[in-house]
Amino acid sequence: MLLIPCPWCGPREDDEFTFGGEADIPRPADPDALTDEQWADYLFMRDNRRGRHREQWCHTAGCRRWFIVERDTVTNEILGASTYGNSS
Amino acid sequence: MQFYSLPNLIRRGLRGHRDWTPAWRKAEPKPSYDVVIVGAGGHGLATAYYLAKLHGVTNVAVLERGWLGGGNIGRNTAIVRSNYLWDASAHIYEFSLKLWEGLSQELNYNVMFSQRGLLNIGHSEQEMRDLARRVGANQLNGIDAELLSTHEVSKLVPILNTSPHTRYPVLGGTLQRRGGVARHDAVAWGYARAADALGVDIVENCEVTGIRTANGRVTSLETTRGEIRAGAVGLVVAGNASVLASMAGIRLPIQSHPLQALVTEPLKPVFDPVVMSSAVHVYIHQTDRGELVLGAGIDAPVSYDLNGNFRIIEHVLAAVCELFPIFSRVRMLRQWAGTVDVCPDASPIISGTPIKGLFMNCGWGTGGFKATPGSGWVFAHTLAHQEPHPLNEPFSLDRFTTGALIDEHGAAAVAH
Amino acid sequence: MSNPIPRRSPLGAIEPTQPLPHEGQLFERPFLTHVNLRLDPADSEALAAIQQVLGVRLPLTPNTTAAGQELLAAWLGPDEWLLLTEHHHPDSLVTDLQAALTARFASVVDTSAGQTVIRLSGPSALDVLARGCALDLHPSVFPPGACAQTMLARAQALLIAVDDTPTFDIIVRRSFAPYVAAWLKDSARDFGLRFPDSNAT
Amino acid sequence: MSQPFRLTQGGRIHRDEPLQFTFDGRPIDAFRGDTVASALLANGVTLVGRSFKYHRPRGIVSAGAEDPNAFVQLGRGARTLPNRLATVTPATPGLEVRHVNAWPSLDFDLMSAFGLAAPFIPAGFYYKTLMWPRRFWPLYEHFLRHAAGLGHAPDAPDPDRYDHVHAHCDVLVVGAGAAGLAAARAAAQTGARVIVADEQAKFGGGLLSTSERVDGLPAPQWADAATAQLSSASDVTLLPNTTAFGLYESNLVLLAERLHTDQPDNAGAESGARVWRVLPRQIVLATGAHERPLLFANNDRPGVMLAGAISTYVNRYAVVTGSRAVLFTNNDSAYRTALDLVEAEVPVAAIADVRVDPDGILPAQTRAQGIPIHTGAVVVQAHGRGRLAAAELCSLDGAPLGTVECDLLGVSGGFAPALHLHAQAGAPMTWNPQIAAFAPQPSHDIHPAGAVTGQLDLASALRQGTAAGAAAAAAAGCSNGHTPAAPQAAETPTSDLKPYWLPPGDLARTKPQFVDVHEDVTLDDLRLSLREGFESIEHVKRYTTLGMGPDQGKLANPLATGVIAELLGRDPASVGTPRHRPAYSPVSLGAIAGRHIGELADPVRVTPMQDWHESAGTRFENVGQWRRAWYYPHPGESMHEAVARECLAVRHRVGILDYSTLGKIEVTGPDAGEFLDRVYTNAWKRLRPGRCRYGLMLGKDGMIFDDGVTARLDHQRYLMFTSTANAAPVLAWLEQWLQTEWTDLRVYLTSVSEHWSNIALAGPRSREVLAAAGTDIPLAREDFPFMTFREGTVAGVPARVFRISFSGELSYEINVPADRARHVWEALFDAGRSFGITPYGTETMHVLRAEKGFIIVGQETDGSVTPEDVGLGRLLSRRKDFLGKRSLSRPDSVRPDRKQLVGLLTDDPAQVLPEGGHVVDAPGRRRPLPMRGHVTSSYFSPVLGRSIALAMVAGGRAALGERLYVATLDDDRWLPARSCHPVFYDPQGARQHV
Ligand SMILES: Cc1cc2nc3c(=O)[nH]c(=O)nc-3n(C[C@H](O)[C@H](O)[C@H](O)COP(=O)(O)OP(=O)(O)OC[C@H]3O[C@@H](n4cnc5c(N)ncnc54)[C@H](O)[C@@H]3O)c2cc1C
Ligand SMILES: NC(=O)c1ccc[n+]([C@@H]2O[C@H](COP(=O)([O-])OP(=O)(O)OC[C@H]3O[C@@H](n4cnc5c(N)ncnc54)[C@H](O)[C@@H]3O)[C@@H](O)[C@H]2O)c1
Ligand SMILES: Cc1cc2nc3c(=O)[nH]c(=O)nc-3n(C[C@H](O)[C@H](O)[C@H](O)COP(=O)(O)O)c2cc1C
Ligand SMILES: [Zn+2]
Repeated sequence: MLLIPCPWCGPREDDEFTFGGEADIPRPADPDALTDEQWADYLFMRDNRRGRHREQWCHTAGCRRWFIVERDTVTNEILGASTYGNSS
Repeated sequence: MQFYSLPNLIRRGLRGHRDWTPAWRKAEPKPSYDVVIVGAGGHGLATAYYLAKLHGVTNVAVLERGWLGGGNIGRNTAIVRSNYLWDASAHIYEFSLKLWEGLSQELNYNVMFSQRGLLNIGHSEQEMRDLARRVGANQLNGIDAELLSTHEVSKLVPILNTSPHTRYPVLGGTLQRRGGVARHDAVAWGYARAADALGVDIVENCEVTGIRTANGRVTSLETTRGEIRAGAVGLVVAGNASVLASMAGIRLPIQSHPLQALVTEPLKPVFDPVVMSSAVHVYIHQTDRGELVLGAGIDAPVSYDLNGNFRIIEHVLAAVCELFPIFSRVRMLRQWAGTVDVCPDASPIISGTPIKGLFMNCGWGTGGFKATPGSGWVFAHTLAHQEPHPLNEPFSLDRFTTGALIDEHGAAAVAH
Repeated sequence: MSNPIPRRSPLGAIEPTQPLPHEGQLFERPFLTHVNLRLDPADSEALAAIQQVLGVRLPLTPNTTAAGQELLAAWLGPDEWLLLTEHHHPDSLVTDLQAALTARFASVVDTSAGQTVIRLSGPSALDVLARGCALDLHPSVFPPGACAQTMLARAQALLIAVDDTPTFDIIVRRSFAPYVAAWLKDSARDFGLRFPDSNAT
Repeated sequence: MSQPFRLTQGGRIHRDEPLQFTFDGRPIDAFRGDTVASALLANGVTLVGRSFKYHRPRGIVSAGAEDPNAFVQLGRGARTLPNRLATVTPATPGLEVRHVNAWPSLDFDLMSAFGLAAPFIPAGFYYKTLMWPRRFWPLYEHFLRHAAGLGHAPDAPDPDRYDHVHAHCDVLVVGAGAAGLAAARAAAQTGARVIVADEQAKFGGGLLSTSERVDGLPAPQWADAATAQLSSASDVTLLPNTTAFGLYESNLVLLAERLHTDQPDNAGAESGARVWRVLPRQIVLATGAHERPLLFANNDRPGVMLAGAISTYVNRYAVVTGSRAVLFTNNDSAYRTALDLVEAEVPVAAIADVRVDPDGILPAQTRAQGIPIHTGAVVVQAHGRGRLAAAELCSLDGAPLGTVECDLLGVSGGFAPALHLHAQAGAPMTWNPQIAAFAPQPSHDIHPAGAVTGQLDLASALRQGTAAGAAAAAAAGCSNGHTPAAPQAAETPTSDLKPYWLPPGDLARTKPQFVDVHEDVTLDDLRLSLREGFESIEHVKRYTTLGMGPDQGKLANPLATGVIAELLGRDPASVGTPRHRPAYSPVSLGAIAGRHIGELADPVRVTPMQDWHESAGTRFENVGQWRRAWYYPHPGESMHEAVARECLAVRHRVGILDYSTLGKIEVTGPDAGEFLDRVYTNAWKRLRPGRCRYGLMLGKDGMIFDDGVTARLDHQRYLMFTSTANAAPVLAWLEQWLQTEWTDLRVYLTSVSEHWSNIALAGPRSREVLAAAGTDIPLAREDFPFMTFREGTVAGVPARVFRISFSGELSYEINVPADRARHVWEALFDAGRSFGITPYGTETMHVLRAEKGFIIVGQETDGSVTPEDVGLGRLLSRRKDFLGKRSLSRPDSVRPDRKQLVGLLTDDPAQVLPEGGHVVDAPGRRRPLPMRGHVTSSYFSPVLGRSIALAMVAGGRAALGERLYVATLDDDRWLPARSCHPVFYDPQGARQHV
């Protein structure tokens, strides 16, 4: 069981949250300008890193905010959490 | 290779079993191989075996970072079936199932493949529609499949709670009689022994730490036991697929998650078939030792941790106690997890890569045990000919570019 | 403002129910006004305007409430609050707030019919909740005035610590209310809690 | 006295509370405070079970949770408990205890024939044989299955109740022996919130079975006093009968508390259990140590016990477990047992000590009692058949030292820390050569104390416990400035243990020497495993099943590490132990499920009209957690008849549908239109207030994700409807875009799904019914045209009325606050009576929409379907970007032979196609037979008087009218049909515009 540190509500059990996958995969500004390969990269390809992993979480059963957590995917140790700039 | 048989067992038994020899050699890595397979799980070992057996490629090494069979092959719920929805999957899983049917004899190793039937139960109108669609597709693909009424389900597994008054009543099911389970560890050991006998070097405690390329072609592997040159490399490392691929600068459409399972104490036999319900995330069977083996769902976050989230176990066991009320007083003995490599379409990748000579076999996620023989067979073909067999052609990496996904979420359910 | 059509709570109460059945230790508080308010907490003019209407300052500290004479404001998120009152009719509260926020980026939505309040009170309230709520509700951590959105058994709920009896208000969505009530009753049964028949039953 | 092995005095049993239970039908006298095991031993019962594989006779070995043999079946029927340990089960009146693994009886077990075949069925024999003839495997397997297994599952549903509790504390103390009690005291006096859990019914652990003293009191008395003191402290929770079975990340500790274990009316030992999920700030691990067995031939004979257990039975239960004892040890602790036996007047015939020169105080005291001590000596073999009769001794170099008659053989191979929880959490452990076992390393929030650290004496346990309790409290932020003094006990200097793993030379090779008594894994099995290359401890485990039994090798694994190390000539630290996993002791599935079964299995979500539906005799359908009205049969009506009646009512008159489960989201803000433009495939900014539009939402992959109508409430507000199942996913999806990508958009989303109930009134007379129910909304066609909405009142209740239609008829979807929805429903129903209003459910809704060719997300679509595929390409805006758009131009998305939505008309109009049935060009027996697609929806259409179906068919749209066949699950039946345009009824859409 992970204790996810919601930047607003503090640490809560992970069943209050939705996992949103890898962070920092912005939607391309002009998708039409991309090749199929580049688009596939955006859609599907992931680092899936062993170790430090930046990822999105939403405090679904709480404040409904999305935020970023940094976590070690081997030990599950939480290394930090941050908010999305304008969303607060 | 020492032949395994009852007379031999008795003969050696009379001499105190002193003259059995290792099932496979503890090979030292050579500097160079024609083909190097990374990962001594079921798929990797099967690949090596078929390479040597069917394609005459015997200068082969299988590199394993830990002890052979310690990955998902050693921690899965051992369910074997072929009742997948889409043609591409149906064909490869059915091909695999046929190989299972003669595997013990082929390997001279009893993998205890037990076709005790596999029952999928449905709990909603939509689920019954989906099950009917799948049974229909299976039948036209030549796979045995039957649609069952609630009553027939109940006759097959009388201890199942088929009362209409439960929260999610059983509305019916499907049965694949040729489905069942196998003794998972034996599969790894059997393939290892047979591959070894054909000259394959199985190198344990040898972790691959880097992949070297030149001119767009793979040349060698860096390992904890030195550099090993390779004509071709097959990465068959399940949950660690992305890690290995990244060593060659390749990103994969894969996320790794813990998938959990548990066993209970042994009981006298209470039911025979494997029972699966994707709606309430239960799959359960009773092993020959008498324990109930249960699978659970995957943890949502990406993780390589081998414990898993206990809450998933709570949910699964609540569903189990609803479905099998008499199991409430049976006790959980042990719980564990494995790292599964999940593709967006719940189908595997058996494919070449942008790097010449480098091939991937991964993405089997929650359900690759059953594919072990077939996957090894087609991957051996792919490595030997440097191009896919028709059976694995649809499972190429570029389907993610073209969009030709093979979405098996329905049939793959959560797992197995 | 009077409304001729009686309202029905998800737990079976029918208006009018004066006085609210405040006896017992587990009961529904039906027909309160619930308004969901969204605005930018950096918009100090909006905050001031709201304070004008409500007589309370919106709590900006996460997981706290602010109680005024007639109304309680609970923090739901950095730009989201629940206003809870038995003194204002939803329509008028919404209208007043919308008027106060004209031309500002804000949202005022009546959710009164979509949720209800279940009150749990008594020395064993903590024990009852502990069976399905993972939060530490010990008064040293969750004193009166604290609130939290969380899971209660298999439903989402907003918990508000009301007093140090202890008393909790549990706010749940309408369609989950029967489940939560049944769950609470089943939990409470081991502690001998009293519940009135018509409510939370 | 009927208990020949009960001492006349002493022990912690209540002699004034005698009781009786049965073992295999035979009455057993006991006292309250006994365990089943202690009572059996008091009654002279030494054979309690048969082994798993060879069915050898087995007796009680230990006095605790580590026992490998004492598995019994408790109670019967629904209340039976399989595989419970007699050593931890309290004796209760009337309890029925039975053996588990013998047939026909425990004394005469036919299956013990397996023992004769033992030389030929070593570890892993089944991998090497049973392969021929191939078709015989099911037969072999049948036989194996019936020979395996232990106890029996209950034969009826569990009548007991289970529960979960969440708990938080500063310090959790696991284990309430000397170390745990001392730790709890030290932590509690700082004011910390403390929870103490111990597996046993009484706190005290080893204190309850030792003759030592603490702070001048006999140890058990001190334990009682310490427990009493703790129980009166505030914020201290004491949990006896509670096993900590798992330690997970975030320091989540799972405890299983057995309830009501002492109540006489319970046929079983448990009448329920409670799982505690504890999130402590700090953990004190005071779980003690398990005594390690020793290898010699026939070391599994009943009568061979752990030395410490012998002492426990004497001191705690006043039971002597034999009448003449031999002890075999490699450390000092067995000497305490010798002294205890002497005290209990059981002669100790000999002690074999592996060490050449045991010079501690205890050996000296023992020697002083005149007990013969053989040093540098070992037991090589136990003699006796059903029960131990003698022990054969020899010197370490193999010289015989004679055979000593005895019926009790106490063994002690040293102690292995019970570090299971620590290891589960992956906290570090190291090999401690002093005790020849692994010991836990403290980690920053786990504090080991007492025997678990490898310090085995009482004084150390008290000292370490006190220090650990204080340190844990301080680390949790609790301190009152002073560290309490540790309770005092006499220091007992001991001499070192001498590791002893393998019997010398080739002694007793022909007789089995069990490493894992439960799994019947012998030393020879380990040798075979290593010989065949299964060398890693994990391979040994899997090949031999070492430690895989219900005892999880608590005794076997620490022994195996040493044995394997010696066989391989390696350092035990490099051999390691098999990975530790939850559960430390098994936990019932019911307890883990808690109360999430039966009524509370999963929330049942219902609409405000539920009572009305129920009283109308409705049949319900589960849709996710929702319970929805499916159809409303009249008495005697079949589903088919009811649905036909409902359909016709809507087509010809008027029907009323409870559609409250739809998701509803208010989208507010200056950028709401822009936002909708991005998430829907079609355009929204120019939709005029008061108007509605149908929208399609795609995933990033271009596949249909959800659909529904959205209305523009006013300039800055839209109301979006989502499908029932997608209400939560759509909201989460939208929030994610707003919060993580489009943070510049000024849009708020608020779910109003539950505030507004939705009642659909559909059919040619619906306008009249709505008028009759009373509304201030002008209803004339020009005033309130199709695809618009109006606010007003309906039946006196404020309402938002949408003129949209999922049936193709004139239709109003009336949204009213849920607290008055029931009133509006009834008002509409009353007003509709004279128009023949008919309630209809989801089934009729599905038929009506299929007649119109409207898709249902999740039925026509399955995650692989684009808008073009279902003929909704016109909804794809070319002028703007939207989520998923780019994916629609990938090569596979534009393939001409994609599956497309078509209608199917069977040749036989009465024939309803099977849903899920596959479409082929030509029937045949060839397999695989190429499939063109499948039937997604299929009904009998009452208004058309024939069957209709929707299907996804490859290249179907370009070939409308083609001849196709649909497979049934009956090989020989193929249903011929023709494809057609998927709108079967009113293709011009005239009816909804009236
Ligand atoms: C709990 C659970 C239940 C499951 N149930 C079922 C089921 O019922 N039916 C079913 O069909 N499937 C099931 N599966 C899935 C199935 O186990 C896997 O899909 C399949 O075993 C994966 O293939 P494999 O055996 O080759 O993988 P693995 O056994 O995981 O082999 C991969 C190997 O690669 C090695 N490796 C990794 N990195 C390196 C490196 N850098 N260098 C060298 N070696 C490396 C690993 O150590 C490992 O041994 C289940 C999985 C789990 C976890
Ligand atoms: N003779 C020896 O050399 C020897 C060896 C070991 C212990 N001891 C004696 O034992 C005492 C040491 O005290 P201690 O407190 O370390 O050990 P202990 O054995 O007295 O107490 C350990 C307690 O932990 C409980 N426990 C273990 N695992 C548990 C779990 N998972 N969940 C719940 N409870 C669990 C046990 O029931 C037991 O009561 C001293 O008296 C010492 O002399 C002696
Ligand atoms: C099909 C199957 C059956 C198992 N049965 C048992 C069992 O009877 N006893 C046991 O202790 N473990 C059993 N295990 C679990 C293994 O002991 C082990 O936990 C699992 O393979 C994962 O390895 P790990 O715990 O070393 O990580 C079983 C595992 C599988 C896959
Ligand atoms: Zn939060």
